[in-house]
Amino acid sequence: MANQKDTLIKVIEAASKKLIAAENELTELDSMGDADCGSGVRRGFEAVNGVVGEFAQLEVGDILKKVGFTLAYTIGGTSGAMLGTGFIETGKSIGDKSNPEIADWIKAADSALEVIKRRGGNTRVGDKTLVDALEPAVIAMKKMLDVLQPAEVSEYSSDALLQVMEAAYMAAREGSDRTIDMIARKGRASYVGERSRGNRDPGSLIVVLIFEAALEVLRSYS
Amino acid sequence: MANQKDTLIKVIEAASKKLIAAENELTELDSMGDADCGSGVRRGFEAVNGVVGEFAQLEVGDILKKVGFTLAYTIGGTSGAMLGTGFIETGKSIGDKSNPEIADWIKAADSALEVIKRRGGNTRVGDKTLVDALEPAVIAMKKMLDVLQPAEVSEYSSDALLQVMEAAYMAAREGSDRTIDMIARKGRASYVGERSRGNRDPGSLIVVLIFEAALEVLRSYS
Amino acid sequence: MKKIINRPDDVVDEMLKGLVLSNPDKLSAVFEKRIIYRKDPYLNKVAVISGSGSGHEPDQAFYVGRGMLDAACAGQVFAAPTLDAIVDAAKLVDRGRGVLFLVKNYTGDRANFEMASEMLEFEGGPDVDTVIINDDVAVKDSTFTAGRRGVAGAMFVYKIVGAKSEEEGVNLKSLKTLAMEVNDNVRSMGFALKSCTTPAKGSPTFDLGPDEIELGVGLHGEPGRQRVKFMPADQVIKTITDAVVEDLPYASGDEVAVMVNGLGGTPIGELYISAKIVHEILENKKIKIFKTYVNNFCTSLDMEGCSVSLLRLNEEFKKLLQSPADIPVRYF
Amino acid sequence: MKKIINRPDDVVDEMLKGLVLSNPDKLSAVFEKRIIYRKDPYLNKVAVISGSGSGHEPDQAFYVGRGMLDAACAGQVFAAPTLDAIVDAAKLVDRGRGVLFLVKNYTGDRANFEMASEMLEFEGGPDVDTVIINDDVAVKDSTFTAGRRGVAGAMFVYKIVGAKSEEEGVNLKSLKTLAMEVNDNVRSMGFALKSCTTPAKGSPTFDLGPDEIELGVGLHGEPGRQRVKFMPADQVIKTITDAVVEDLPYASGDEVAVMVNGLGGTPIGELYISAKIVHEILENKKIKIFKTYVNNFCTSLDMEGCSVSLLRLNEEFKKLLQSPADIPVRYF
Ligand SMILES: Nc1ncnc2c1ncn2[C@@H]1O[C@H](COP(=O)(O)OP(=O)(O)O)[C@@H](O)[C@H]1O
Ligand SMILES: Nc1ncnc2c1ncn2[C@@H]1O[C@H](COP(=O)(O)OP(=O)(O)O)[C@@H](O)[C@H]1O
Ligand SMILES: [Mg+2]
Ligand SMILES: [Mg+2]
Ligand SMILES: [Mg+2]
Ligand SMILES: [Mg+2]
Repeated sequence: MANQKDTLIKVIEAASKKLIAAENELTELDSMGDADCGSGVRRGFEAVNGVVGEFAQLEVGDILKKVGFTLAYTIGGTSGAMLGTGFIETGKSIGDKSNPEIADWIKAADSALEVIKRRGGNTRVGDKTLVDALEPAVIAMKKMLDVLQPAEVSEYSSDALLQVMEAAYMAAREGSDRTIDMIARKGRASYVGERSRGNRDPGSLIVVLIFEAALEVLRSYS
Repeated sequence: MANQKDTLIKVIEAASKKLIAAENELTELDSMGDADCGSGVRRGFEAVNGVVGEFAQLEVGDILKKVGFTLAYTIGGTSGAMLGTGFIETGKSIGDKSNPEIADWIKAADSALEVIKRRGGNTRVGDKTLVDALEPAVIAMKKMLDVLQPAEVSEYSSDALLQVMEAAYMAAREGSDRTIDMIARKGRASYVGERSRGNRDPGSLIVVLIFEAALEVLRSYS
Repeated sequence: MKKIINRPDDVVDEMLKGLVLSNPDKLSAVFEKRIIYRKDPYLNKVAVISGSGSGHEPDQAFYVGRGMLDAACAGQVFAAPTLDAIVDAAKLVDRGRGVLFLVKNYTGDRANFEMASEMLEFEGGPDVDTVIINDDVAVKDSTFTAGRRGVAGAMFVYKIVGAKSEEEGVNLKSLKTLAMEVNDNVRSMGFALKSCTTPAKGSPTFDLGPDEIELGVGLHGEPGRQRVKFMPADQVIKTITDAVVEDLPYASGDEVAVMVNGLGGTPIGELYISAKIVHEILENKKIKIFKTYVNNFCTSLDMEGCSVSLLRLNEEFKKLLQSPADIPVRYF
Repeated sequence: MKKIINRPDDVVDEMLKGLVLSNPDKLSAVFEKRIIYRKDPYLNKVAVISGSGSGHEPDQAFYVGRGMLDAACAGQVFAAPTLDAIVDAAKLVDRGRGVLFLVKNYTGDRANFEMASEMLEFEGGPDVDTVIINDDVAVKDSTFTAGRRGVAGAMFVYKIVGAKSEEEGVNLKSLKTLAMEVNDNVRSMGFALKSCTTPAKGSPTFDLGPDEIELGVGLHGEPGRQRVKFMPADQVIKTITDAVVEDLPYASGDEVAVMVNGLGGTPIGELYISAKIVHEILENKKIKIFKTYVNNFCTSLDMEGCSVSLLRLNEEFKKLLQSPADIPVRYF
């Protein structure tokens, strides 16, 4: 099977493709906000596509940071800050490990989540933001890690990773679905109060699509 | 039969009523211009209604001037200047005659026409303005005067006046109809060139309605 | 029709009240006649008056103040001011040196200013003279027609003439000559993406399809000369700027002031995009830009679109353009 | 969608180019980062920077100049500026006395300015501090939410803080205190007759029926709190002005500055009608008006509607408001 770096690059490419294609859907979902989420995310991942060529020279952690800074520098807005923070913190946590263990990945996701929540002004589950997809995904990954046999996770195994990713994706998806009925308490959609109910939070869809991309790449190996 | 002053007041009241009621039609017709003709004329004749009470104290010529200044002071725009000029000049020409002869009325209309044309920057028949209704009306009145027996017009006769007014009204009406197919060469509608064709000139309709009001009042006597 | 107004008939009066209330140190008014005039006492200068229908805000009334207009006569929306108001305004601001009327070339405005002038002459009132402004290249000039309209380029005339009128010893005749000279060097053209809605009519004066624009519109919701397919900014700004440049014509080596004037409903950001394009076009033609004005200067209610005006400069025009004017809108 | 633009993605860059080309004596830019900064050399003052998404013209970039902002960071339409631009701008305009960020309270703006601050601290860059502006009374404040937004009242903060920053000996800490004090005394609320169309989306962000208005809209086409039936100007301006007055509250005897801010697509005439109504309401409440600002100050593209802001004044605020600012739009 492919090494982790190649897998990561494939995931990033797959996620870019999905998110660029989702421009109009994200714009529509952001219309209780200010309708800029789709074009911002599209711009950001187009820029990521533009730097994929540099990844060959970089280690896993630095690739993640590069993706994060590219997004933060080109999107702007809340989604730029949050996606940027997410990838940068994940990269920082992975550090210079060239072959991180599953537990390292989960720890990295967890610390990214924490910084995102702080950056958002103590965002919590239920505020109708991307945290509603990301936090359940992180929790599901942790739980799956507990369920798996130590042997399976003792070192990097694409099979175990697939199971972890499946759990994460399902949890993100369900978390995103729950945002539909929520009233926004953070972000621009919060200003409309009760009227924010009924629409999925666009940021939560971004999280779902990134996990979906990862899952599809991993599945293609098995 | 009524004296000339009472007749004039009735004509003014009847014309006011018609022109106020024509607000929307004038506005629509002015939409190759700037769509303000209807509200201006309505405002002007509402103001005239407001000063009708003062007419009892005034002679014929001064009533006409009062109407003219009232229109000029409240309408503004081209129609304000032209209608104002029309009534003021008519009043000036009548002067202090309390019982003008038919020939005096026609002379007054003729001199009003001349000043209007000068005021418009040498407006000519065919320019698609109110002159297209007014000039034929004045010509028709002159012709009718020639046709009538000297005896009939030697002094003020409501019957002769009725015939004169019928001729004037018909000529104004036909002149106004001819504006429909014209390209405007004066006024705001002229800026659109070929596209001004197809609409009646609103100012010409004003002239028609004033003559129509006069005619109806005169007919009510016979 | 949704507008921030009360009764359509009160729109102009309430707006002028708001203007004077917001500029208590600068402006006085005779509200019944819709005359706005300078509050600061001044002596011994030729008075400068302009006037036209309302709906072009910030035209006329908003340019009253030291260094620009001494009084403005506002008509109803798109209707020339009435002659009595013009007469009263002239008497009000005359200081014995005469009054110059700056009038955009529309039949209604000309007729009312002309009647007012005749009345003042008859009454032995102040000396008055009139300069007609006609900068719009969209209308072909001819003695058989009403001739070219006056549009946003008029602001350059107000500014330069107003500044000059403050200088010592300037008389009515020389001020008139200057006004005509400015008018001779200014040209404009505009286009609309959407017509305007007058309060009285309540619906747009003309309808444009979702992919149409109207070239050569005037300031009153009069439709333009030509309806064309929608074009990107680069193309439409080039079309109108080229028409302006070729009309005078402005030539390589000329120095100009540029005005990009919003028609009322167009966001300021789009006006600056347009300004960028004008700069590039003129740079290509080696026409030097001395100063650029970008804003809503002379609008048509909520019309969407803009106009481009050029003024060919000499040293005197440059000096007079630069001198500050103490007006409610301090663009100048 | 009909706009005077080329490609939607180029809107902000082309507009900023136009702004700098039109103000060659006043402004410099780092176009790749969308940073606009003062051209005149200055020394020994605390630098003041603001930034936010574009689409609010003439917000931020148009207020750069002596006496107001030293730099502005423009984001894409309605998207907060990126942290790298903020970092670069701070380094560019710092004169060794530190940098104050004036940030309207939106999650995206806060997050990006916060990330930039952390980065500057990490790099040992200039001292920076941030004041969050949140004047919009349409949003109820709470620690569980994003809190009140910053809207047009921010212009008062820029103006007063910018003027103060030019005075000798003013340091970062005292400037921050002043900025917070201004923010504590300013309140705003707006309403829309029509939503805006972003170049990216191409259709209005929200739909309003022909007889509906939206109360409490934000600056980004976010719908407001409440949709109500259309009302005449007297009533709707009273509704929002009363909400503003009651929030602080402003009391009889207070002296205030008033801002009537157009949202981009509303003609200036209607803003002055609104100003008249505000004057009458405040006179009734015996709140004294020191100065009135009426124009497009902080818009939402082509949104139709306006906002009303009040600032409670003290002697220092009055002095600082009055001192002229040398900015592209010289409203102040
Ligand atoms: N306080 C917050 N914490 C975390 N995520 C947030 C927060 N506020 C908003 N978001 C996310 O940002 C998304 C919107 O992104 P974007 O459109 O770029 O924001 P904006 O236009 O409001 O700056 C929302 O869908 C939501 O998921
Ligand atoms: N040069 C002219 N001479 C005579 N009448 C004119 C002239 N120009 C326009 N008019 C008349 O004025 C009418 C329009 O009046 P109004 O709407 O008040 O004018 P505007 O809005 O152009 O000032 C036209 O229908 C036409 O009959
Ligand atoms: Mg958004
Ligand atoms: Mg008209
Ligand atoms: Mg008119
Ligand atoms: Mg945004």
